[in-house]
Amino acid sequence: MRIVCPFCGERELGEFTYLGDAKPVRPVAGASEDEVFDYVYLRDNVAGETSEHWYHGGGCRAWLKVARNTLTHEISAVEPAAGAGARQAVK
Amino acid sequence: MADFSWGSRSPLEHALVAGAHGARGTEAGVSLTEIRDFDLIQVMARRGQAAELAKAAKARFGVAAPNAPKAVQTSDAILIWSGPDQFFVLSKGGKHTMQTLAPALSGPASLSDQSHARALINIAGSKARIMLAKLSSIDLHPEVFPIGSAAATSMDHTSVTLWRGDDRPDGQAVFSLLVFATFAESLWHTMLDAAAEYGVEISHSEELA
Amino acid sequence: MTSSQSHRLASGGLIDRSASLNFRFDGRTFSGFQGDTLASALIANGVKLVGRSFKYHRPRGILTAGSEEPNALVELRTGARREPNTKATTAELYEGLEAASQNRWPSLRHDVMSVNQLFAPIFVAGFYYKTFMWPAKFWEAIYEPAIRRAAGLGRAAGVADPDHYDKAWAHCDVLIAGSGPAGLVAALAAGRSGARVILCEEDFALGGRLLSDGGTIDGVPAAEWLSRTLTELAAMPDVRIMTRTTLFGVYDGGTYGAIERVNDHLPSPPEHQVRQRLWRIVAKRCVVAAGALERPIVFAGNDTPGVMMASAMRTYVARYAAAPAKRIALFTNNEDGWRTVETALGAGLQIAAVIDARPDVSAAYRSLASKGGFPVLHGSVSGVDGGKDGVRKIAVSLAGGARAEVEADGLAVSGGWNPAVGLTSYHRGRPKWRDDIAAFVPDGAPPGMVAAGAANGDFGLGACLSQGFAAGVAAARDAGHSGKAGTAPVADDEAFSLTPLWHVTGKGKAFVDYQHDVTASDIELAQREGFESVEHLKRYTTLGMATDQGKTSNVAGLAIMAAVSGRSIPETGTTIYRPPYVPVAIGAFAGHHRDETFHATRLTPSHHWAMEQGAVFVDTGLWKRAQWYPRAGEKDWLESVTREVKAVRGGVGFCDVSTLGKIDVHGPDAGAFLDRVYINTFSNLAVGKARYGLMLREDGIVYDDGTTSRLAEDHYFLTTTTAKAGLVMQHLEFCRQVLFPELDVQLTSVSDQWAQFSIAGPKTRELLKEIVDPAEDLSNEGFPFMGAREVALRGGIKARLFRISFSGEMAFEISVPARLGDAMARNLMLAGAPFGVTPYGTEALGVMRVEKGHVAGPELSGTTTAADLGLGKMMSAKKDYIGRVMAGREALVAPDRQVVVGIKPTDKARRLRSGAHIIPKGQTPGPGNDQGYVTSVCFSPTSDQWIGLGLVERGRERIGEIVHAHDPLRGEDYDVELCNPVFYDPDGGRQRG
Amino acid sequence: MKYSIFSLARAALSGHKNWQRTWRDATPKDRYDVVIIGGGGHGLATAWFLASEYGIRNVAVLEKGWIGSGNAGRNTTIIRSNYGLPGNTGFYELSMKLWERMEQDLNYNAMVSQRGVVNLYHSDAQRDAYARRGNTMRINGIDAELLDLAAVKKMMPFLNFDNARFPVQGGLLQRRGGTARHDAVVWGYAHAASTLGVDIIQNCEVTGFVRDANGKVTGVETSRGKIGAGKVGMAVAGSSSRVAAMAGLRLPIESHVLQAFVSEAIKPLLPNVMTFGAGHFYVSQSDKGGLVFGGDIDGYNSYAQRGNMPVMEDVCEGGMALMPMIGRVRLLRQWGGIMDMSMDGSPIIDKSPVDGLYLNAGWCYGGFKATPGSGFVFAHLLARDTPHEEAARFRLDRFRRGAMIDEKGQGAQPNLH
Repeated sequence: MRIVCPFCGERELGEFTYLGDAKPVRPVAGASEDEVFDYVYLRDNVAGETSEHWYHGGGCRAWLKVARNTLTHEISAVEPAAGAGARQAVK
Repeated sequence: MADFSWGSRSPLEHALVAGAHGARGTEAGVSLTEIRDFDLIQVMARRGQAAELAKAAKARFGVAAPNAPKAVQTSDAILIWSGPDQFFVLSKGGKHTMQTLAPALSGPASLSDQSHARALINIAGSKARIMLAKLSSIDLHPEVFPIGSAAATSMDHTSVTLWRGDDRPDGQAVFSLLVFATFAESLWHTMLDAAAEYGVEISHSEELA
Repeated sequence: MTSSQSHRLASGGLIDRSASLNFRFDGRTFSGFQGDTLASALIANGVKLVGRSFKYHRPRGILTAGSEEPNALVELRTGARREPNTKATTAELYEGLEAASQNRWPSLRHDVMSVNQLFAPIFVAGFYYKTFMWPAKFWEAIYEPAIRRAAGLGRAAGVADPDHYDKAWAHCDVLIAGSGPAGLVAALAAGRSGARVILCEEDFALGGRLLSDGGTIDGVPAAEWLSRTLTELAAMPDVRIMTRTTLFGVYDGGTYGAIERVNDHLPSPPEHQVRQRLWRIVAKRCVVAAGALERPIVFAGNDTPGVMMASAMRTYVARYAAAPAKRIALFTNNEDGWRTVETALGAGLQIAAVIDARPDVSAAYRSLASKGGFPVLHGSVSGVDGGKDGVRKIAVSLAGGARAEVEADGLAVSGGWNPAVGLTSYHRGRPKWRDDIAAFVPDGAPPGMVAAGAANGDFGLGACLSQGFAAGVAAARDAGHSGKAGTAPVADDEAFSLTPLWHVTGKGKAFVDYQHDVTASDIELAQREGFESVEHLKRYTTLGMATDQGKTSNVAGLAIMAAVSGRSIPETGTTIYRPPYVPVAIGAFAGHHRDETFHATRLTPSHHWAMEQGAVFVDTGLWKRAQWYPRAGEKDWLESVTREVKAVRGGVGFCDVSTLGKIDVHGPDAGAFLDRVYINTFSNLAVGKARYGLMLREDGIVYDDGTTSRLAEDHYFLTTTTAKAGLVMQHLEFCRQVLFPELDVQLTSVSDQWAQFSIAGPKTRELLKEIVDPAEDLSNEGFPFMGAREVALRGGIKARLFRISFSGEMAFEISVPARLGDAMARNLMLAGAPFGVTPYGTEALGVMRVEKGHVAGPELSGTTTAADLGLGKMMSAKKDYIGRVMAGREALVAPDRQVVVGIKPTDKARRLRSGAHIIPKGQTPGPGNDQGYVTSVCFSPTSDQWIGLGLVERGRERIGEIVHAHDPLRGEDYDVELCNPVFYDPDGGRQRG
Repeated sequence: MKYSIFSLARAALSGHKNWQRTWRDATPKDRYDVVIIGGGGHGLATAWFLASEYGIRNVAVLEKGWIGSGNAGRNTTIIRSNYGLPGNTGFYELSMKLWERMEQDLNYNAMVSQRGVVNLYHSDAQRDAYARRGNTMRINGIDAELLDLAAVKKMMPFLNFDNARFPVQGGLLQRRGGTARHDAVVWGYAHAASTLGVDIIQNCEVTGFVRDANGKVTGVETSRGKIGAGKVGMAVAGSSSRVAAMAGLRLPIESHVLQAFVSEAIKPLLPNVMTFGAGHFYVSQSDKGGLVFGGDIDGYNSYAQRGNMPVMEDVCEGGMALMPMIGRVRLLRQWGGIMDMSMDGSPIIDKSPVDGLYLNAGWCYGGFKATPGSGFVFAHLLARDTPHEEAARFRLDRFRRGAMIDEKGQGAQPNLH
C-alpha cells in the first residue's frame, strides 16, 4: 500500500501507523459514559469505503485522514486530519 | 577543584573509521562523510502563524524558507523542510543558534535546539543512488529528486531527513542525511553493509559542504 | 573421472562449448558447459532418473525446462549451503556444482520407501483422515513421526545460512515481467516513449521462447532480431533489464515483489556481495508478459522418466543441444506440439511416432511425417512401459478402438498451453475460460496491470509482438509518456488448433500432480466424498500444493473434477492464486535484518564510556543500557548491584537516564494541553518547577507516567518512560493535531538532544557543587525538591537541572547537550571522586525504585487504573482529560480490584520471585482464590531481604496480612506479608532534605 | 460409514468406489430449531455439540461458500491453552481437553499433535510475565513449565544462541499444546454433525434477518430463500460486523488482515511450535513438511484477505533472527484471513441485544485453538439460554462495564492485540 501524504507525497506503507476509524468524534467534556463508550468501543467496521486515521510517523509526523476501501485497499483521498476527530471548539 | 574538559563527542566517533571499507581494487563507488559539530534548530510555526513565520524567515535568511519538501541554501545556512509549517536551520560556527534565532523568529514560531539530536552524513559517489536504494523507499532518480529536494522519511525503520544539495564539481550528486543521534551508529553500520560491495571511502569533516 | 556427454548434440545450442564445467550429481562426476542448467547437463549426460515422488517414491525424471518443474528437484550444494527442493531445470551450472537427489534412501536407484507403492491401494487421497485414530496416544508416538519422516522432500541445511541477503527499492513507470517477444517489445515501446522501464526476466538469458523456438521477426531470424533489440534497449538509460530476477507478487499501490538471484550461478557469493536480493518495485504500470506454460495430459505411466513436455524437449534440443531421447514419440492434442518434431528432426534425432488426439493433422505436418518416415497415430497414449531407466514402449489407443505400440526412449507431451495467470490473479481475481484455447486467461488484473501475448492467451509470435508493443505504448502513455514509439515488429502467427484432452483412461496410475502423487482416481474419490469445490479438492487431495503450486497440474485436475461432477470447467472454477510466483528464500525476505542487525540498536550518549568501565548491558526496547558495573572480585550480579545501591544510599552515584522520552511542549496553550492529556493539572505549575504526571488511555487505563517541568511560561519539558517514548509522542501528536486543534501548542521530540543523568545519594549536592558554577544556589531553599531550571556548569556549559528523585534519595537529574554526554560521565567521575561516586546501572535503579515503592513497567501493565497504582487521588475532578469518563466504569472502580501493595517474605532469607501468585493463607490454590501476583522484586540491601511489589485483591486494606506466595512453576511456596509499598523512607525526608 | 484402517482396507478391494459423501449435501428446510450462520470450525462444532450434547438435532449450518472457507481453512493450525487471565484460562483449557478427545468423538483423524508449544523469552521482564502466566495455568490445572536457557538449547539447538540481537533466555512450555490439521477439523465436525442429522448447507449466504413484531429474530433470509429458526447463532468471525449490521448492531470489533505463510516441504526440522519473543514470528512444521508460520496482523482494517510486503518481511526477519538455518528454505505460499479483532483481544460469546440472535465473535487470531471449546459453550448458550460457566466472562457488556479481558494490556485498539 502507498499513501499520498499531502505534505510529503506518495510514500510506502511502512512509514505510516494505523489508528482506526476517523468517523467517531470525541464527545465534549461532560458527556455521559454511554456516549464515551460508543466513541471508544463501537465501530461500523465497514466493508467498503471508509475514512481512517493514519500517522505519518516515519515522515513528517502528520496525522492524516485517509479514505480507503477495506475490500480492495484502494485509497481515494488523503487529507490532513487536523480537527477531524473533534467537534470544533468554541473559543 | 577538578579540571573539567567538555570535549564534544560525535555519536559516530566510535563507529567511523576513516579510510577505505569494503570492496577494493577500483575507485570507491560510495563516499560517506560525517559532518561534525553543527547547529540545527527546528522552527515550528505557532498555530495560525505560518504566514508571519514565512515573513520573519525571509527577513532573517534573505530567502524564503521551504514550505514543501525542499532544502534551500542561504549564504550561511541550509533551510530544510521538516514537516508542515516547520523547517530546520542547519549551520556551522554559531551563526544560527537558539540565541541568535530567537529574537527574529520566536514570535510566530517555537524553536527547538536539535543540534545534538542528530548526526549528519553526506553520501556521494557513482554508486550512491544504488546504495541508497537499499535503505530508502523513496525515488532518488535525478528527475524525481533534483537538487534542492528534501524528504522527511525513514531508513531501516529509523526516521531521517534526507536532501540533495549542490552536485560536486565532478557532477556527482550529494545526498545529505540527518539521523537521530542515538540511532546513528546503528544506521552507519547498515550503510556500510549496504555500500561494501561498491567500495566505500569514509571520512569526517568540520565543513558543511 | 567425467563421463562423456553421451546425449550432447554435435552442434548448435546457446552453450559455450569452450567453457567446460565439471559437476557432481549423487556422487558421480559429469561435465557440461557454460550456459547449461543442471537439468540440461544431466540430459546431455544421458541421466534420466533424477528424483523420487512425495508419497509413493516413484522414480521421476525431468518434465519441464523451467520454474514450473515438479519432478527434478535436488539438494543443491552441500553443508551449510545445502538448498533442498532446488529445481534442476533452473539451477545454472557452475564449476564444481554438487547436487544430490532427495527423498530416497539409501539411494535414488534403490529407494526403500518405494515400498509405499505396494500400499498405494490404501494410500489414496485423504486416507490418513480415516485411520491412525486408535489408540489416541499412538499418533504423536508412532504414526506421526513415521509420516513426517516419509513426507517432506529435501533436507534443509540445519545450520545457519552463511550467505548474506539484502533488499532494495526500485521505481519505474512501466514494469515488465518476462523477456519473451511480448515483454521485449513492451520494453522497447515504453522505452522509446520516454518511460522509465524495468524488465524482469527469471532466466539468465533474455528472449524467452525465442531462445528455443526461433522464428522470423521483421524478416530476419529471431536470434538476429533479439540481439538488435537488446542492443537498442541497452542504449536507453532509463530502461533497466534485470535477469535472474523473478517478479513474484503484486501488492497494493503498485508495489511489486521481485527476487534477484544475484550470485546463485556461482559456487558462493564473492566477498561483500549478497546471494540474493529482494526488490520492492514501485511501478505506475505493469505489463505481464510472463508467457504460458505447456500442460501435461493425464495418462497411465505419464510420470515415467523420459516423458517430457514437448516444448521442454524443444528447449533442451535447440537451446542446450542436449537430447532427452534419441528416439522420440510425441503425444499432442494441438498443432504446437508438432514443432518439437521439427526441432528434433532438425537436430538429427529420430521420431518414433506422433500420437495426435485430434481428428485432423495439417497437411504440412502430414507431409513432414511422410518425409521423416514416421507414423501419425490418431488416438491417445494409454500407457507407458518403462521404469527408472526411462521410457521403453508406449501403448496407444487408436481412435477407432484398436491398440498400437510404439518403441521409443522419450515421449514428448503437449496438452495445450496455460497462460501464466498468477500475477494477474494475486488480488484474488479469477481468470476466465477461453474455449478456443481451452485455457484460463486473465480477467482483469490488479490496478495498473495488463497481460500481453501468451500470458493473455494469445500464443502466436505475431500476436505477442503486436500485443506487447501496444501494451508498452499504452503503459507508457498512462504513466505520462507519449514519445515516438515507432511501429511494432511483425511476425506471422503460427497455427494453433487444439482439441481438449485432459485424461486418458487406462490401467495404472495416471498422475495429475506429479510431485504430490495425486492421481486421476484421487480426484474421482474426492468428488465421491463430497469434496467437489475446487478448494476442497485441493485441500483433500493436496492437488496444486506442491512446490510448483499447481502450475503443471491445476487445470487438468479441475478439468477431471468437472468431468466427474458433470459441470463445465469454468463452472468448476479455479482455486485462489497465491504469491509468490516461484518459491523465494526466506533469507531474502529478511535481508540485512538478522543476527545482531535484526533490529537497530540505540546507544546512550555515555555508552562507550560505560563500555570502558566494563558495564554489562541489557536490551531495553532498542536501547542498550548499562545494567550494572561489575568490579573485580565480585562473584555475581547481585553483589555488584548491592554495592551500587549501598553506594548511592550511603554516598552518591549516577546513572545515564537519557533513554527516557523527552518532549518539548511549546506554545501559549501548552499548559491547557497538558491538562487534557494528564489526569492531574499542569497549567498551574510554576515556572521552575517539576511535577509527576500520569496519563490514561481513552479507555481509562494508565498509559504512561513521567515528570514534566515548566521551563518558561510557554515551554514545558515532558518526560516519558523509556518503553513508551515513541508511542507517547504519537499519542500527543494525535491529541494536538486531531482532538484539540484549537490549542496553540507545538511538540518536538528532544529525546536525542539531551544526555540526562540521575545523580543520587546524600552526597549529591557536594558532588554537584564541584561541577556546577559556584554562582548557582543549590541549597534546599535555592533549589528545593521538584525545582527545575537551567544552570551553568564550570567551563561555561549550560545544563538543565531537575531536583527529582526516583531512588528516594536526595537527587538531581542533569541534562547536557548529547555530544557532551560522554564528557559529562567522565566529569561526574572526576567531580565525585572525593565522595566515592559510583556509576550505577538499571538494576540498581530498579532496586531503589522498588524500595521506594514507585510503580514502573510491570505495574503499568496496560490493565491497571490510577487507583490500582495508589494514584487515584491525582485524578482531577475539575477538568476533562483523556480517559476520565471510561475510568469511572463500574468494574474499574470495584472495591475488589487488585491493587499495588508491598510484599515481603516472612522468612527473611527467602528469595521472592516475580510471577508468584498470591493465595490466602491456608487455602489450596485454585482459580477461585488466585488473588494476584508479584509484579516486581529485588534484594533490598536497605531491608537486607528480598522485597517486592504486587497487584493483590484489596491489597491496601490488607496490609499486615500474611498470605501465601504460590509459584508452582519453580516449585516454591512460602508465606509473605502484605505491606506498605514504600519500604524506604516512607515520609520522604531524604529526597526533600 | 465408520472410518478405520479396516474400512480403508475393505474399500481398497473395491477400488474405493463405495465411499459415501463425508457430509450429506442438504437442501434447506423451512424451519430449524437452531440455525447457525457460518460453516467454519466454530459453527460446525456448535452444531455437533448441539446434536451430541444437548440433543438438538433439527439444526442447520449455513455457509456462504464451501465449509471451512474462512479462517478455519487459512490459519496456522496451533492449539494451546496457555492464557493468563480469568475467563481465557479456563475456557481454552476446556477447549484443549476437547481437542484431546476429538478424533475419538468424531471418528475422524484431525491429526491433533501435542508436540508442545514454547513461547521464548528474551528478557527478565518477559520471563516474569511468563512466570505469572505459567503459574496461572498451573493454578487452573493446566500443564506449564518454565524453561531456562539450557533447557531451550537442549530442545531447540538450532536457534540462534551465538550472535542474536535479542538473545533467547528461556521459554514457557506447554507440552500439551501443538497443532491440528485445520481442514480435517472442519470436515470431521461436518462428518459427525451430519451423521447426527444436522443439515450442512453450502453456497447459502445470509442476506438478512427475519424479525417478528417484537423485533425477535425468527429466521434468516438467504440466497437460497427464507429459513425459519427458533434461534439464530452467528459464528462468522471476520464478518461479524457485517452480519450483525443486518440486525442493526454495532460491535466492539474491527476486521483486520492476518497473513500466514508456508514454506516448501522439507524433512523434519522443527520438533514443536515456537513463538519468538523479540519479534513477530511463530512457526511449526506440518506433517507434510512445510514450515507454517506467521506474525503480526498487517495493522489496518481490511476485508481483502491479502496482505502487504512490510509484514511479510517483518515475519521473515523474525524467523531469520530466531533461526538463521531457514535462510535457504523457500517461502512457497502466502495468504491472508480476516480477523475479528475485538477491543480487548478476547472473544464474545453471548446473547445479542436482539432477541433470538446469539453472538460468537471477536476471536482475534485465537480462533482455531478455540474451535471445540467455542462450539461446546456456544451450543450450551443456544440450548440453555445461559452462558456456560467457562464462557461467563465473554459477555458483550463487559466493555461497557469495564471488565475487559486484555491479555496484552493494549486497550481499545484492536490492531494492537
